[in-house]
Amino acid sequence: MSGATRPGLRAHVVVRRDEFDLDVDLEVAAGETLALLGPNGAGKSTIVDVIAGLADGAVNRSTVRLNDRVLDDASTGVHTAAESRRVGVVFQDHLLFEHLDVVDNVAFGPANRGLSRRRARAVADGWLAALGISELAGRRPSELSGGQAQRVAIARTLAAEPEILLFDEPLAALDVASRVELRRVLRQHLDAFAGPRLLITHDPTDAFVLADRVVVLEAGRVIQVGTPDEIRRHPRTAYVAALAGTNLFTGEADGGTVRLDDHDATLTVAVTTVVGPVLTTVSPTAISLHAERPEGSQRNVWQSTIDLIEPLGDTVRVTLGAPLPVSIDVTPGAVSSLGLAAGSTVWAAIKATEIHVRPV
Amino acid sequence: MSGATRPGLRAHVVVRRDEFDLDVDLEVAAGETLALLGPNGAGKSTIVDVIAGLADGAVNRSTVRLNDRVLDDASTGVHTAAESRRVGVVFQDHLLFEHLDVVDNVAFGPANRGLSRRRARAVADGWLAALGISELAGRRPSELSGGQAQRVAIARTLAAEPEILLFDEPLAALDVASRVELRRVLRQHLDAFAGPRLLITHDPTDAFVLADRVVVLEAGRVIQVGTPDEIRRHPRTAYVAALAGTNLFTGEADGGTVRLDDHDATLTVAVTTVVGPVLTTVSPTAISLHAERPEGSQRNVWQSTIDLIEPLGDTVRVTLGAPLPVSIDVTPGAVSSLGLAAGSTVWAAIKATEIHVRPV
Amino acid sequence: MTRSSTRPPALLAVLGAVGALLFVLPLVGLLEATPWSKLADLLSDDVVIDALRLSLITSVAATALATLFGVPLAWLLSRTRFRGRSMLQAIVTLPMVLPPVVGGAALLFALGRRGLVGEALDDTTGFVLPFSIWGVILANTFVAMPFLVITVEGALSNIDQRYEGVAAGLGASRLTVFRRVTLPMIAPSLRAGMVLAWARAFGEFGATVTFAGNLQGRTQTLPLAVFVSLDANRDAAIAMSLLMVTVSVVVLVVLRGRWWSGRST
Amino acid sequence: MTRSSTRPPALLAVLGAVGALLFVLPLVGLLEATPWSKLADLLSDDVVIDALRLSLITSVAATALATLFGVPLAWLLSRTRFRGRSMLQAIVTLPMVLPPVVGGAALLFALGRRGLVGEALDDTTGFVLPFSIWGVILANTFVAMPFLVITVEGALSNIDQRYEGVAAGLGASRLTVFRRVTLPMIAPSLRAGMVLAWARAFGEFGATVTFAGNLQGRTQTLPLAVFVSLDANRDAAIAMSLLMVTVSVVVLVVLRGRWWSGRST
Amino acid sequence: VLSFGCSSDDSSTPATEGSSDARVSGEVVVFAAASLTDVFTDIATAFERAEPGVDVSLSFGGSSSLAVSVEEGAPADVLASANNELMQRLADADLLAGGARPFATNAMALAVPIDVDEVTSLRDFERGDLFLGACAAQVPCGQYADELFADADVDAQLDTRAPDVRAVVTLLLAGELDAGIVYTTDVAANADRLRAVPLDVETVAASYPIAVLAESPNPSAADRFVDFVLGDEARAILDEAGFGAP
Ligand SMILES: Nc1ncnc2c1ncn2[C@@H]1O[C@H](COP(=O)(O)OP(=O)(O)OP(=O)(O)O)[C@@H](O)[C@H]1O
Ligand SMILES: Nc1ncnc2c1ncn2[C@@H]1O[C@H](COP(=O)(O)OP(=O)(O)OP(=O)(O)O)[C@@H](O)[C@H]1O
Ligand code: MOO
Ligand SMILES: [Mg+2]
Ligand SMILES: [Mg+2]
Repeated sequence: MSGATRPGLRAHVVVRRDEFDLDVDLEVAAGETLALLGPNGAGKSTIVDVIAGLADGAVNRSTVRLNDRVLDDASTGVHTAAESRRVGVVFQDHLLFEHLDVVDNVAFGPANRGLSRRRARAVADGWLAALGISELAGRRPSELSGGQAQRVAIARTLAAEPEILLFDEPLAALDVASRVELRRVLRQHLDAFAGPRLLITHDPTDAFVLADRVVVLEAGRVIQVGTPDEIRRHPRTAYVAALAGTNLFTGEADGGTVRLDDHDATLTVAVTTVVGPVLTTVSPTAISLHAERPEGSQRNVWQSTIDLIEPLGDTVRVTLGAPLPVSIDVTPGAVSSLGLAAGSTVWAAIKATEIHVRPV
Repeated sequence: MSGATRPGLRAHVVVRRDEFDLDVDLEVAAGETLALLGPNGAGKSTIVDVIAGLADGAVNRSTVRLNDRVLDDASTGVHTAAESRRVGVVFQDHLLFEHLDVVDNVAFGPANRGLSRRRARAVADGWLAALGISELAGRRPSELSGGQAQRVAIARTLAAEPEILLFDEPLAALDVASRVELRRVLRQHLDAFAGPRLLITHDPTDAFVLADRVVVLEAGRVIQVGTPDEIRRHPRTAYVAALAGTNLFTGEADGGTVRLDDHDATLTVAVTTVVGPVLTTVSPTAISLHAERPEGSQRNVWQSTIDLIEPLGDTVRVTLGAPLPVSIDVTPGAVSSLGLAAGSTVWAAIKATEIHVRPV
Repeated sequence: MTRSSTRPPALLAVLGAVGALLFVLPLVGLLEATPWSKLADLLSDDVVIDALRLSLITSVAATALATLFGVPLAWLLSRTRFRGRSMLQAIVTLPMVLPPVVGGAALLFALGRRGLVGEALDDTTGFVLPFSIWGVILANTFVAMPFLVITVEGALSNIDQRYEGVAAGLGASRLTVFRRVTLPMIAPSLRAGMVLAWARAFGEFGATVTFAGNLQGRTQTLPLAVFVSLDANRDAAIAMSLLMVTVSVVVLVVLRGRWWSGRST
Repeated sequence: MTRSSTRPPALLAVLGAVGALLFVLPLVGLLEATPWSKLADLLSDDVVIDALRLSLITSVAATALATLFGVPLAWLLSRTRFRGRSMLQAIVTLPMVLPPVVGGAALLFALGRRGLVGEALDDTTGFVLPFSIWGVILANTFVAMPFLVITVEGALSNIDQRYEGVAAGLGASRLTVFRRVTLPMIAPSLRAGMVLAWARAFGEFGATVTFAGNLQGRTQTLPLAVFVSLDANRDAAIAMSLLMVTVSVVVLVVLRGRWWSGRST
Repeated sequence: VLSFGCSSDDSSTPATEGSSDARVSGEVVVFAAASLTDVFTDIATAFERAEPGVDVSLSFGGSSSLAVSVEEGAPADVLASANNELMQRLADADLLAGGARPFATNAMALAVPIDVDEVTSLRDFERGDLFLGACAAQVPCGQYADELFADADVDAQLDTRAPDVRAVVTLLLAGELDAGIVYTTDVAANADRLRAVPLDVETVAASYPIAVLAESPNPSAADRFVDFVLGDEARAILDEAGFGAP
């Protein structure tokens, strides 16, 4: 696709296991952060193993290039050992060395570059300070809380000065306050880091805040690629829609109406020029709720029961049940004035102009 | 506090380790879900160990009553063995038995109740179905993704039919779509479960959706207790405010102004009757951003630089730097029309009436 | 994670190869000294057949006994606290340290017909341990059990005990935890310990000859037959030694294929 | 997680206690047979002092050699794939299976003055292994090394190999991974293996007497001294056996206090 | 020259008395010194031919192992030892029925591997450049060796003093020792690889005692077996293996 000399990661990851088949093309330019999103079991961690050179050779048929080096080539059988790859990984489950204290865990990478013990520890101290965990320096990994361990793992990887950074859910174990803080720290380091960056996460905020580009994976295949904004605006599957906080349905458009595929519902839409299979998206803020059948301009009005009420900071997300499971964001005030509760009956309405329709 | 016969959990958890001192009173009624929130290292997992009977006896000085049984009594030295406590725990790191497949992991608890192997497996199959993971029945834990493993762990605990449920970050490893789904499943089981429920989480959504009451822990001490709504509305520390998505500052009120403690700023407020130390909260939607110094009724106006821009679904959260680090929610439209970007300079404004002041 | 294509570091390869030579060279020496032409004759002797049968039976029985009593003992040593525990841990190595003949004598002092316990046993039940196949099995168990106990105890100290806590939380009694969680978790080490114990029992000589005698067909195991032949018929001794090595290698290679295929990361 | 206040299950306690008896009873028997009044005299003999010194030196040296060569060998066996690997794994148990006297003879075939390698060694360097302290150390290493190799190999197969992957990702060469990650992770098993090896070397008799001979002050270790005394001076033999047991128990209890205090969870 | 005669000369049971009539039957368990393995196997076969009702079970071991076994109540009928002192210890403990009787002697030999011609006399045991071995002073074959050296006035520079003669033989066969003091029977049994260097001093002779055990389960058959060992047919077998008459 691109010139062979363009620095960055170019990987064709192919892993065939009995019940799981992974085939993904990835390209991450130097200085770019690519977020890899996908549901549990999509194959994200497997991709990390392949790039890091830790995948089981028996099922791995991948080709990986990093900058000007061929790390793996399935056709020629080339395989670079993990220690020569300069691939830095922060794993989901930390994998800190239990027999070393925190500072020695972080000094492990620097020491491998030939630094003396003292110098390597000094470097490690610097990274601990950068991540705000200097006071943990003398602890053993078993004496750390989940989040503390995660930070140490990040420091350890950064200290090894890799050519590419892979993060496998680096923020998963962090509390909400630390998360905001650490996301900022991470961003600084990502920005300061000249090589390609690959970030695996479940949290769309992480992806949207930290990534230049997002790749969405499902069941071993790429299902959507784009900037965070494109992904959010034009989700292509229910999973991506859920990620983006949008309601998405597939259906058949027929000049002004869309008959939805999986639900017993037909929506009236503003677009009359599209015919055939479409993706239909509705923002959670574009749906209104009413105690009585609403009068007015809304073309789509139906009655439903409330499945779930989730307070989300300053808004409350209401999820309706059949016939059309949609998520709706309302104000806490609306919840009390309408007397909304799980199981209660409400009327919902969408203006035709608020329904986005895209042919597929 | 309450009658000795009232069913539920009453625990006075006391653990003294070298660098960590935990002293917490917890009460969870039968049928109540208590969420335990707190930053990393607050002692949440330690509390789980104590209630489950797995804490190191050398540092544990706790007293725990469950329904009509005294599980531990530090004064009399009573200690009930873990297997007789009927305390069900889902741990942060799953701890699935690697030598058993998924269905046998889940059947482990039923088998301990004396069921035959066949019956225990049938019960386990039921739980796998209830959690939507029937297709994983034959897998080994090492063949599961992080989220899959987490679900199996939940099924295993529920299948053991405990008298109390403890969840230590049960949803931490789940993707966003599964999380919504599983939160619902969890809620069903929590609601169906007659005993007390204790939920440890970092995610305020989990707490606010699932819990009847919230206890916030910091550094081994309870710092706030209340319904999710009370906590959200009246956060008492910066950590709780961050949880609730609110800006919180402490300061000295002086009849119409509040001089903030940790920041070089004084706010004009509408309340003139309060004098002395106060908690000041401002909703992120109550702060407006402007390219030029705004004219108008706002009494608090200042210039700042943007530290961070985080798109959150349909809103964008902007965090400002000095002099007053606040989070502000704006529309994506505002971001582009004002040309907001990290590092750019903006004017911020708050109406005096939007600032809530509570004496402490 | 397998990294199949990389070479082992030179230092490890060299040291390891020297280590391997220490085992391979004596074997080659043994093979060189073997009277190949007479081998079939020497090994088809009744004495050899009897001894081989007895060796197989007693070494397997000793391994079973060592497992039956040794695993619980290892568990007690690693999971409970009692006075004299570290003393007992040290005493477990007794049969390794004691010269086998002295070990056999000590067994006689304790369990012989005139021994501390053996006398009572004889008086009450008429059962006499020494100089019978039971004596061989007991002597073999005595020398083999330390290997099992120490291997298993080490494994018990190494596993993540939180899994045992989880199992207890799921209502498992300590015995159930032991059976269904602890044992499976230490399975690879248990197998290793059993192999060590079996090999030691199979090769046991000194304690057996003293405690159980050396009667063909009754208590004469292969190592005793080798010992007897050393004086009079050296070729037969070497042939039988080779037989022992072969049996042991075959058993271990087969076990490894069957049993150990399951062990993984 | 410690659950200190609960009782062990009865079944385990009973089986474990029976297991413990198998070690304790012979020790009691030995103590009963000990000539306490003459003990001081018997043990202050030059022969005993010499033998004890030699035993300590050679058993420690053998443990060191077994570790130096055995750990890399165990690593090769568990972390690399090569032809004949499972054969070599089985051959490692050779010294356990072979009656020690035959083991000593096999060593002679290989490394004796007229042996496969020993002859060349003698011709080129004039260095002769048998009849010297080096011969004792070699014989001890030969019988002791399997314990170390097998224990360490088992531990290597048990640890989570992803940690080695992480270390490699941090730029550590395979040797560094081995030194700084693998070795520390298997430390408890390595210690157990070293203890087993030491105990076996300390008690070794058969291979030594055949390969290295038996000369007071030069090659006579405690087990040889015991054996020599068995005929003529049984009291001395028992006294020395008791000395061996005492030394071993003291060494192991002290080691456990120092070394093994670090092992946890 | 004194030989370690067993404290024999017991009055009882002349060898030939009443052997022909009374049929004996059952099993006779014979504990015998390892150095007797070949001859006792042959003698037992011959005895079973002569006494078809009797089944001889042989258990060979080092003399000290055997003595301990007997002291601890081994259910044996007969003990044939290579060591008079051990036999005496058992007699003192009243473990023998009627005392021990010598049935064979064994002379000491200076054995060398057949390809070694450097050793021509006991004198060569003073050379430091040869590898030389004998038994330990605490066991009979070592005591005899020491007497031999004393008689020849040789200050032997030994490289090993083995706890039993077997170790010396093994080392000779492996070519590790250039010369060693062993029993004549050891040289005879390994005539293809060892030869005896003629000695210019009279060699000491070891004496082998045999006895019925006090707790013999089958004393009549045991007596019969001991008589047989002392008889002519057994003598011929012992002669052939190099054992001298008592
Ligand atoms: N060692 C293994 N053997 C067989 N299957 C495996 C193994 N490891 C993972 N899998 C399977 O491969 C698929 C991909 O797993 P992977 O860990 O890459 O998912 P993931 O996207 O990282 O999920 P998560 O978000 O839950 O961590 C899953 O279906 C999983 O069950
Ligand atoms: N075994 C231990 N020895 C010493 N200190 C420990 C040990 N385990 C945990 N700690 C310390 O105890 C404190 C509480 O830890 P705990 O695991 O209970 O925190 P937590 O609230 O669960 O945090 P997280 O949200 O990160 O899981 C922390 O400071 C931690 O470092
Ligand atoms: O025949 Mo012996 O008693 O082994 O020297
Ligand atoms: Mg993953
Ligand atoms: Mg925790």
